[in-house]
Amino acid sequence: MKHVMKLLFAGVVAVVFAVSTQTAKAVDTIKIGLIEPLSGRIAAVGKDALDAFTFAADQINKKGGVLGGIQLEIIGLDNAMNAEKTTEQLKKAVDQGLSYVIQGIGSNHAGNIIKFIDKHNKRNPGKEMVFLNHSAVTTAFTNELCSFWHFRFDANVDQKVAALVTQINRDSSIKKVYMLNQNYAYGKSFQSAAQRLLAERAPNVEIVGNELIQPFGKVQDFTPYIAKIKASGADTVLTGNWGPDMIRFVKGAVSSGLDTQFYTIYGGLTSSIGGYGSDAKAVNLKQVTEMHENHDGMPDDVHEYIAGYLAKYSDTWYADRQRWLIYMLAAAIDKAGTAAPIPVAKALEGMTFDGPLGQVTMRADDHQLQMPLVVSSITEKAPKSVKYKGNDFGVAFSTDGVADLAATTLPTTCEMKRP
Amino acid sequence: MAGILQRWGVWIAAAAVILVMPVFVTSGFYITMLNQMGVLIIFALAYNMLLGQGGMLSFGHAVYFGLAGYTVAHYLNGIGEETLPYLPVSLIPIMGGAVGLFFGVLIGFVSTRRAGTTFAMISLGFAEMVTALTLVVVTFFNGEEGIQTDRWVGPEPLGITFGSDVQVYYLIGAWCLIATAAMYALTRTPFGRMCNAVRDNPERVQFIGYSTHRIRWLAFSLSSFFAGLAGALHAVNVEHVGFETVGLAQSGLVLFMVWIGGAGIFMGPILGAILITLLNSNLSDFTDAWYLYLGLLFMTVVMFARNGLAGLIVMHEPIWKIKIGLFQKMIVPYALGIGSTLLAVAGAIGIIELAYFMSTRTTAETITHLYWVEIDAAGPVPWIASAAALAAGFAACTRTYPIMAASYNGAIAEVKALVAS
Amino acid sequence: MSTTAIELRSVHKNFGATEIIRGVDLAIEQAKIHAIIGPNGAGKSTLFNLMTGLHPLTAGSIHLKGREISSQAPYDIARAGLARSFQVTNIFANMSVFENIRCGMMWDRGYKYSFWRFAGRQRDLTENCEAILQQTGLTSRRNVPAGLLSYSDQRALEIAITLASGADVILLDEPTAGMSRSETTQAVDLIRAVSDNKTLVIVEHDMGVVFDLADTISVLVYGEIIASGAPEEIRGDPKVREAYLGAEVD
Amino acid sequence: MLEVRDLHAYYGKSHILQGVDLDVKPGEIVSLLGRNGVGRSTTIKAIMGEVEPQGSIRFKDQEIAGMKSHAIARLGLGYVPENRDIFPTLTVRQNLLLGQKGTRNAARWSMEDMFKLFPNLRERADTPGGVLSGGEQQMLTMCRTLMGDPDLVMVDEPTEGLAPQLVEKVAELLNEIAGRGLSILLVEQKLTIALKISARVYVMGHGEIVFEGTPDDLKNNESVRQEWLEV
Amino acid sequence: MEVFLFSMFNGVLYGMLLFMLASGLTLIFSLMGVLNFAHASFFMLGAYFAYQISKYVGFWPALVFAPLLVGVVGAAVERYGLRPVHRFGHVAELLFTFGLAFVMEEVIQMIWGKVPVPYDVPAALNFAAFTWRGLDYSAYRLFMLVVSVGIFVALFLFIAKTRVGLMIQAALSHPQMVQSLGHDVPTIFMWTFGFGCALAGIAGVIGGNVLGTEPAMAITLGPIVFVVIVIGGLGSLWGALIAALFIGIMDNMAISYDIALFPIFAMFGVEREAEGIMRDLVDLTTGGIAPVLPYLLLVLMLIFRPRGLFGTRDV
Repeated sequence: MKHVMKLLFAGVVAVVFAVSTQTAKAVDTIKIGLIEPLSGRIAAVGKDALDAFTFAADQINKKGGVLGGIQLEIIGLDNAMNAEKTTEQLKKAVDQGLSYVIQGIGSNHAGNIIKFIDKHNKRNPGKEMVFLNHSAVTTAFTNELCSFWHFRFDANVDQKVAALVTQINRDSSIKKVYMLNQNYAYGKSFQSAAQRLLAERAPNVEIVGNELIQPFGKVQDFTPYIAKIKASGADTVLTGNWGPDMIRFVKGAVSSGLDTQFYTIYGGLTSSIGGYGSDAKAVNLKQVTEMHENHDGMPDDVHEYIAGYLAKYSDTWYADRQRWLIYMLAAAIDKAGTAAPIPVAKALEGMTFDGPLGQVTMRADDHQLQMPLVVSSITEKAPKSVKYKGNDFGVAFSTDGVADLAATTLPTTCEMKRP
Repeated sequence: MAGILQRWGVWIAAAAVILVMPVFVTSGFYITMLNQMGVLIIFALAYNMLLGQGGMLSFGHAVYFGLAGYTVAHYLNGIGEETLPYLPVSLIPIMGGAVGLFFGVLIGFVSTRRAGTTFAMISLGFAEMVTALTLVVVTFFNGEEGIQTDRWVGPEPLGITFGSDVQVYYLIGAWCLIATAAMYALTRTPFGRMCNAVRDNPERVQFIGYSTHRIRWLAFSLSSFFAGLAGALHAVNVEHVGFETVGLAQSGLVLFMVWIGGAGIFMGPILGAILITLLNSNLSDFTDAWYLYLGLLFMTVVMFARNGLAGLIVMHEPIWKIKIGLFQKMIVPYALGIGSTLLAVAGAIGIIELAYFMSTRTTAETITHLYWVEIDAAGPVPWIASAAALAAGFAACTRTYPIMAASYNGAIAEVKALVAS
Repeated sequence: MSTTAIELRSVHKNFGATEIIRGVDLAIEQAKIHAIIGPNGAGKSTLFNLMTGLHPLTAGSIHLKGREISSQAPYDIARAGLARSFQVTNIFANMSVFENIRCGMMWDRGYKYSFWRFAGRQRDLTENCEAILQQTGLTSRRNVPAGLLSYSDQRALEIAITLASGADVILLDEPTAGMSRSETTQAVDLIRAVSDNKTLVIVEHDMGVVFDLADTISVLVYGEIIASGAPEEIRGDPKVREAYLGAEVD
Repeated sequence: MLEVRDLHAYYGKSHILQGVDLDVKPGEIVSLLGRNGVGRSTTIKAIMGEVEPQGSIRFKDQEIAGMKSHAIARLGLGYVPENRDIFPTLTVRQNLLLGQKGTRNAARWSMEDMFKLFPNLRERADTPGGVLSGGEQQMLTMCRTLMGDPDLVMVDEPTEGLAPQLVEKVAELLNEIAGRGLSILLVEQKLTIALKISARVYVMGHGEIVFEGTPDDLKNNESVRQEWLEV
Repeated sequence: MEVFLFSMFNGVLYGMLLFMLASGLTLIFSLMGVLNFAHASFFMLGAYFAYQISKYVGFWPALVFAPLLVGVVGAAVERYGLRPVHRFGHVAELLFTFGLAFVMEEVIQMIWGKVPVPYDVPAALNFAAFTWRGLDYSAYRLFMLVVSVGIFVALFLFIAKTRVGLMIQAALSHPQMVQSLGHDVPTIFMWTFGFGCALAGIAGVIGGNVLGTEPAMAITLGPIVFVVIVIGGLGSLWGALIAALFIGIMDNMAISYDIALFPIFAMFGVEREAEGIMRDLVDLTTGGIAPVLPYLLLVLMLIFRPRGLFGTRDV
C-alpha cells in the first residue's frame, strides 16, 4: 500500500510538471479567451460562438489587424457549462497572460466571471482583465452588480422585454396576455420586467395569467398549462422560455390547436426551430433580436459579412453581436493606442458603432450597449429560409417592427467604481 | 526512528509531497486543478465510505457536499458583511462537515434501513428533490446563478488572506491529509470493521448482535460529514456554489471516480480522483469526445476490473513485496498485452475522433489532425486504418492476454511457494 | 435459577397458507447438547430461524433463560446471549479469519459502534480472538481471507464466530453438512471441545454425529415434535423409524 | 442408457461427490438410497448440468458432462426435483404446458393422459400451482416433466412429505411410467417403495456409492442398512 | 367538475405515455431483477432511429423497424455487456447500465449532433380529432393512447398467455427448473431484455416527435420512469400502469388547481409575511412544484412501503 502511494505521488508530480511547462507566449498577436461550453450537452452553442468570433477576428486580421499589424487570436476555453471549470479556465487565461475574456452562455457563469475578475484585478494590479459579455442577459450585471471590468454587447432582459412590449402595444388586436416563464433568476426577471413594462407602455393590455414552471426540461407535458391558457381567453403568450421548455411548449400548443401568438426572446433560436420540426410553420411565434438576416434596409457591409460567414460555416446566421464585439474591441485598441486593458476599457466607454439597425452605443454609465431591437415572426413566407447544419426548416424571419433606441433605452441604477 | 518511518512513512511522504508541490507547479491553472483534486479526494473517500466500505450505492451524495458548500458560502458572506461572527477561514471546513453531518443524520435515518437498490433509489429521489429546491428556495440557493462568495474576509492572521491560490492550496492540502488520515483510521475501528461486515454479509451481522440499520446510518452520517467538509473546501476554493454541486452530474462524477479508482481499496478513490481530475482538466481541451471516453472507461472497469485501477496495482503487491525480481519475467508478456491493448485503444480513439470531427464540424473543411498526422476525414484511408488498428489490436489482445495472465499466475505461484518455504 | 436454557411454548409458524411449524413445545436444558433431527422439510431450519428472530412467530412464545424473546430482532436476541451458526456457510468472505472472529466478539465486549478507538489496539479483543483461534484450530489460518479457506475450515470458522459472541446458548445448523468422514470426525471433536458449560442445540443429518454428541434428541416431523428423549429411546422408537424409513420395512 | 463414471462435484469449497459410478439401463427403475446430505441430490443435479460435474456422464452414448441443462433436457433426460419447483403463479395447465419442449408431435404423453392419471389435476387445471396441496404438487411436478417426453426420468424424493396413501399412488405412477418404456432413476430415503419397485439399488454415503445390488441383496445386508440408512 | 374531468383526461394521456416507457423497464426487472438505468436511453435511441428511418421511408415503416433495431441493440447489450457483469451482483449491473446511459447519450450526440433533430408527427395523423374546452386533440395523441393501451393489453396477454410469457413468469420463481425442462433461459433473458428495450423504442418512436428529440431527453425522462415502476411495485405491470396514470393525473391536477401550499406551512407556525427561506416556501403552489411531486412520492413510498403499490418484493 505504501508503495502504491509513493508511485502515485511520483506520477502526479511528473505529469503536473510536464504539463505545466507547456504554456507558451507569442508576441505579435493579441489573444482573447473565449470561455464557453465546447464539450458536453450544449457544446453546439459554444462552438457556434467560437466560429462567429473566430470569423470576426479573421475579418479584422484581413484588414491589417490592430495597432498597425498585430493580429487578434481567439482561444477557445472549454467550461463544459460548469462553475468549477469556468474558474479553472479563468485561471488558465491568467496563466496565459490574457487581458480579455469573452463569455455569454449562461448568466450564472457570467456572474462568476464578473466576480472573479473583480477579485483578480483587486489582488493583481497591473495584470487586469476585462470581460466582454456577448449574450448573458441578466439585467443586474449592468445595474446593481455593475463592474468597470464588464462590458455587455447584448441587450439585457429588460431591453428585450421593452422591445416586445413596444411591439405588443402597436398591435391593437392584443387584449389579453398570458405570461409563462421558467422559475429561476432569468425567468423571474423576465416576468417582473414584463409586468412593469406592460403596465407602463401597454396599459390597455390585461395580464390574464402569470405562471412559473420548473425549468430545464423538467416539464414533459405542457397540456395542463395550455389548457389554462386556453381557459383564460388569452390572445398572446409572453414567454422567456428557451431550450426544451420552449420546444415542448410550442409543440404542445400547436398540437392542441392553441391559436395565440407567442412573444419570445429565444423562440427563434435555430436549435429550437429544428426542435419544432414542421410545427415551426404552424406556430405564430415572434422573437426579439438585434437583427435578422431578412431585415430590410441593413447596410451592405452587414450583408457582405453575412454572406462571407455563410460561405465558410454551415451554421445559420443568427446574431450580429459577435461582430460588434470584436470590431468595437479592435477600434478601442486602436483608439487607445495600446492593448493594455485599462486604456482600452476607457476607450470602449461611450464608443459607438454602426449596427445593422442603426447606431449602437456602449453607455459609459453601466457598460450596457444601447441598441435598437427588432421583433420578427417565424414564417414560411420570408425570402431566405433558416438553415442549420445543412437542415432547411422551410421558415425564416420577417420583420414585424423595430423598437428604436428611445424604446429600448432604460435607466440604470449602476454606481460604477472606476480604477 | 526506523519504527516511526515504518509506521508513518506514507503520511510523512504525502505531507512532504503536498508541501513541495507549489515549488514545481507555479501555473495558476494547475494550482487550481490541484486544489480541486484535493477537494475531490476528500469527497471520493467520503463517498467510498458508503460504496466501498458500507456497500451502499448512492446516486445523490453530492447533496451533502453541495448543501455544506452553500452554507459555508453564506457564512463567508456573512463574515464579510459582518452580520455573522468571525470564524477563521481555515476552520470553516469543520462547519461544512457539521452541515453535512446534520443532513446525513436526518436523511440517513430514513434511507439506510435497506441497502442495495432501495437505498440507491431513495438517494436518487432526494437528489432530484434537492436539485429542484435549488430553483425554488431562492433565498438560500439563488437558483441557477448560485451563491458567490469571497474567502478573503475578516482579520488576517500571519498575513494569511487566502487571496492567493497557493494559500488555498495549503489549506486544502492540510485538510486533505487530515481527512484522509481520519477516514483511514475509521476503517480500523470497531465501527469500520462492522461496516465491512454489513457490506459483505448483512444477515450474519444481525446474529452477532449488531443492527445493520444503525451501522449503515452511522456510516452514512460520517460519510456525509466528510462530504460536507469537502463541499466547504470547494466553496472556499471556487468561491462560488451553484446548483450543479448538488446535482446528479456531481454525484455521478464522484461515483465514476471511486469505481474507476477502485471501491474496494482505500487508495482507490484517491487514485480515481487524481486521474479523473487530471483528465477532466486537460483532456477536454484536446477532444470533444472526453465524456464518451470517460463513460467507456467506467464501463470497462465495471465489466473487467472489479477493484478498479488500484485493484490492478494491488494485485501485484505480493510480487514486489516478496521478490521484485520476478517482474523481469513478466516484462515481455506485459509489454505484449499492453501493446495490443494500446493498439486497439488507438484504433477506437481514431474512429471516435473521426466521427466526432465529422459530426461537429461547422465548415466544409474535412482536413484535420489525428495523432499529429494531417488527414482527410472524408476519405476512407483514416477510417480504414483506425478500424484495422482496432481489429488487429483486439485480435492481438485475445492472444496476448492469456500469456499475460499466465505470467502473472506463474509469478504469484512462485511468490506463494517462497512464502510457504 | 431455572435449568431450562431455552423454552418453546406451542410455537406456530405459517408461511402464507402453509403451516410449517404446527405447535412445537420444547424445553432445552442448560449445559446440555440437544439435537433436533427429522426428514427434509420437517421445519428444522425454520425452527432455528424462529428462535433467532429471523422470522416472526405466528403463535406461541419463546423464552431464553426465562426471558421472552418471541419475535424480537435478531440482534436483540443475539445480545441476550443466543448465538447461531448457519447451514450454508455464512461468514465475512472478504475479511481475514481473525477479523471474522473479532467482529463476532465486539458487541459482547462492549465495543458496539465505537469509531473513536482502533480495534487493533484493544488487547482484550486480540487475546480473546487468539484463544478462539487456538480452540478451533484456525491459528495457522489467522490472516487468510475467509473466502479462501477450505470448506471444513470455513465450517470451523462458522463455529468460531458463534463462539466469539460469548453466548452460552448456541444453535448449530448442520455443522458437518458437506464434510468428508475425516472432516466430520474433526468437527465432532471441535464441537465437543467447545461445549463446556454451554447449551448446544444442533440440527444434524449425520446420525453418527447426533448419537455421538447429543444428550437429548428431539425428532421433528411435519412441524411437530413426534418424539423427544435420550438417544437410545429415540433409536428404538417405531414412529421415528417410520418417519425415516417408511412404514413397512422389516 | 445412462453411464456415470468417476463423477465429482463441488459446492463452493465442499467436495460433495467423490467419484460416483452408476448405470441405468433402458426401461429400468434404479434407486439411489442414502441419508440426507450424502450427495444423492447433487448426483442428479450434476447429471442434469445444474452443478458443474467433473468426470464422465454418458446419456444415449453421448457425453453430456459440461453441456447446458436445457440441452441435456432436450436430449430426453427428465428431472423431477426434490423441492418440486412448481411455478406458483401459473395454473396447473400452464405448468404442464411449460413441460413441453417446443412442438414435438409424437410425444408419449398428452395433457389428457395426465388428467386421466390424476383426476385431481383436471379439477384443479385452472388454479395456480402455488395453492395445491403437497401431494398434488408432487403429481404436477412429475406430470410436468413427463410432458417433455423424456426417455429417462430422474425423480428426487417424490414421497417426501406425502401421506401414506399418496406414497402408494406415487409408486403406482412410477410403475406406470416404467411400463411405457421409460427408465427411472429414483432418489429415496424411504426404503419402502424403493425396494418394492426398483430393479437395482445403489446406496450412497459421504459422496460415494457404498453398495450396489438388487433390493433383495439390500434387505439381506443388515450392516449396510445399519450403517448407511437407518437411524 | 369539468376541470376535474378534463385534467383527468389529460392526465391519462400523459400517464399512458409514461406507462409505455415504464412497461419495458418493469418487464426487464420482473424477469431479470435488473434495474436498467439506461432504459430511457433506449427510448431516446428509438426516437432517433425513427427520425432517421422516417426521413427516408416515412413514419409507418419507422414504427416497425426502429423498435426492432432498438431491440437488437438491447439484446446485444445484454449478451455482451450485462451477462458478464451479472456475476458481480445487482449493484454492478446497476452501475453498468448507469455507465451505459452516459455512453449512449454521447454516442447519439456523436452521430446526430447536440441540437434537437426535426422529428415530426406523421402528417396523416396530424389533424384535430376532436375539441374539448377549446383544446384540439390531434388524432396522433389518440393514436398514442391506442398504442399504449395496445401495448398494455399485448404485454398482458404476452406474459399471461404465450409460452414465452409463461417461461418468463416461471423463470422468475425457478429459473433453474425452467432450464431443466429444456428451455434455454439465458437466451430467453437476452431476448426479453431486447424486447423490453424495443418497448422503450416504440415509446421513443411515438413519443419523440411530441416531446422533442434531443440528446437530453433521456436524462430528463429517465428518473421519472424509475419513479413509476418503483411506486407501482417493481415487476408489476398493473402497478406500473396505475402509477403512471396516477403521476400523469397528479401532474395535471397540481397544475390545473395550482393550490397554494401556505396552509401546510401555516400549520408549522410560518407567517404569511415570513422572510428569507420561509418566504420562498410560503409562496409555493402545487403547480410550481408539480415536477418534484413524483420524487417526493418516491421517497415516501420507499420509506413506508418499499415494495410499492403492487409489488411482491422489495426494491
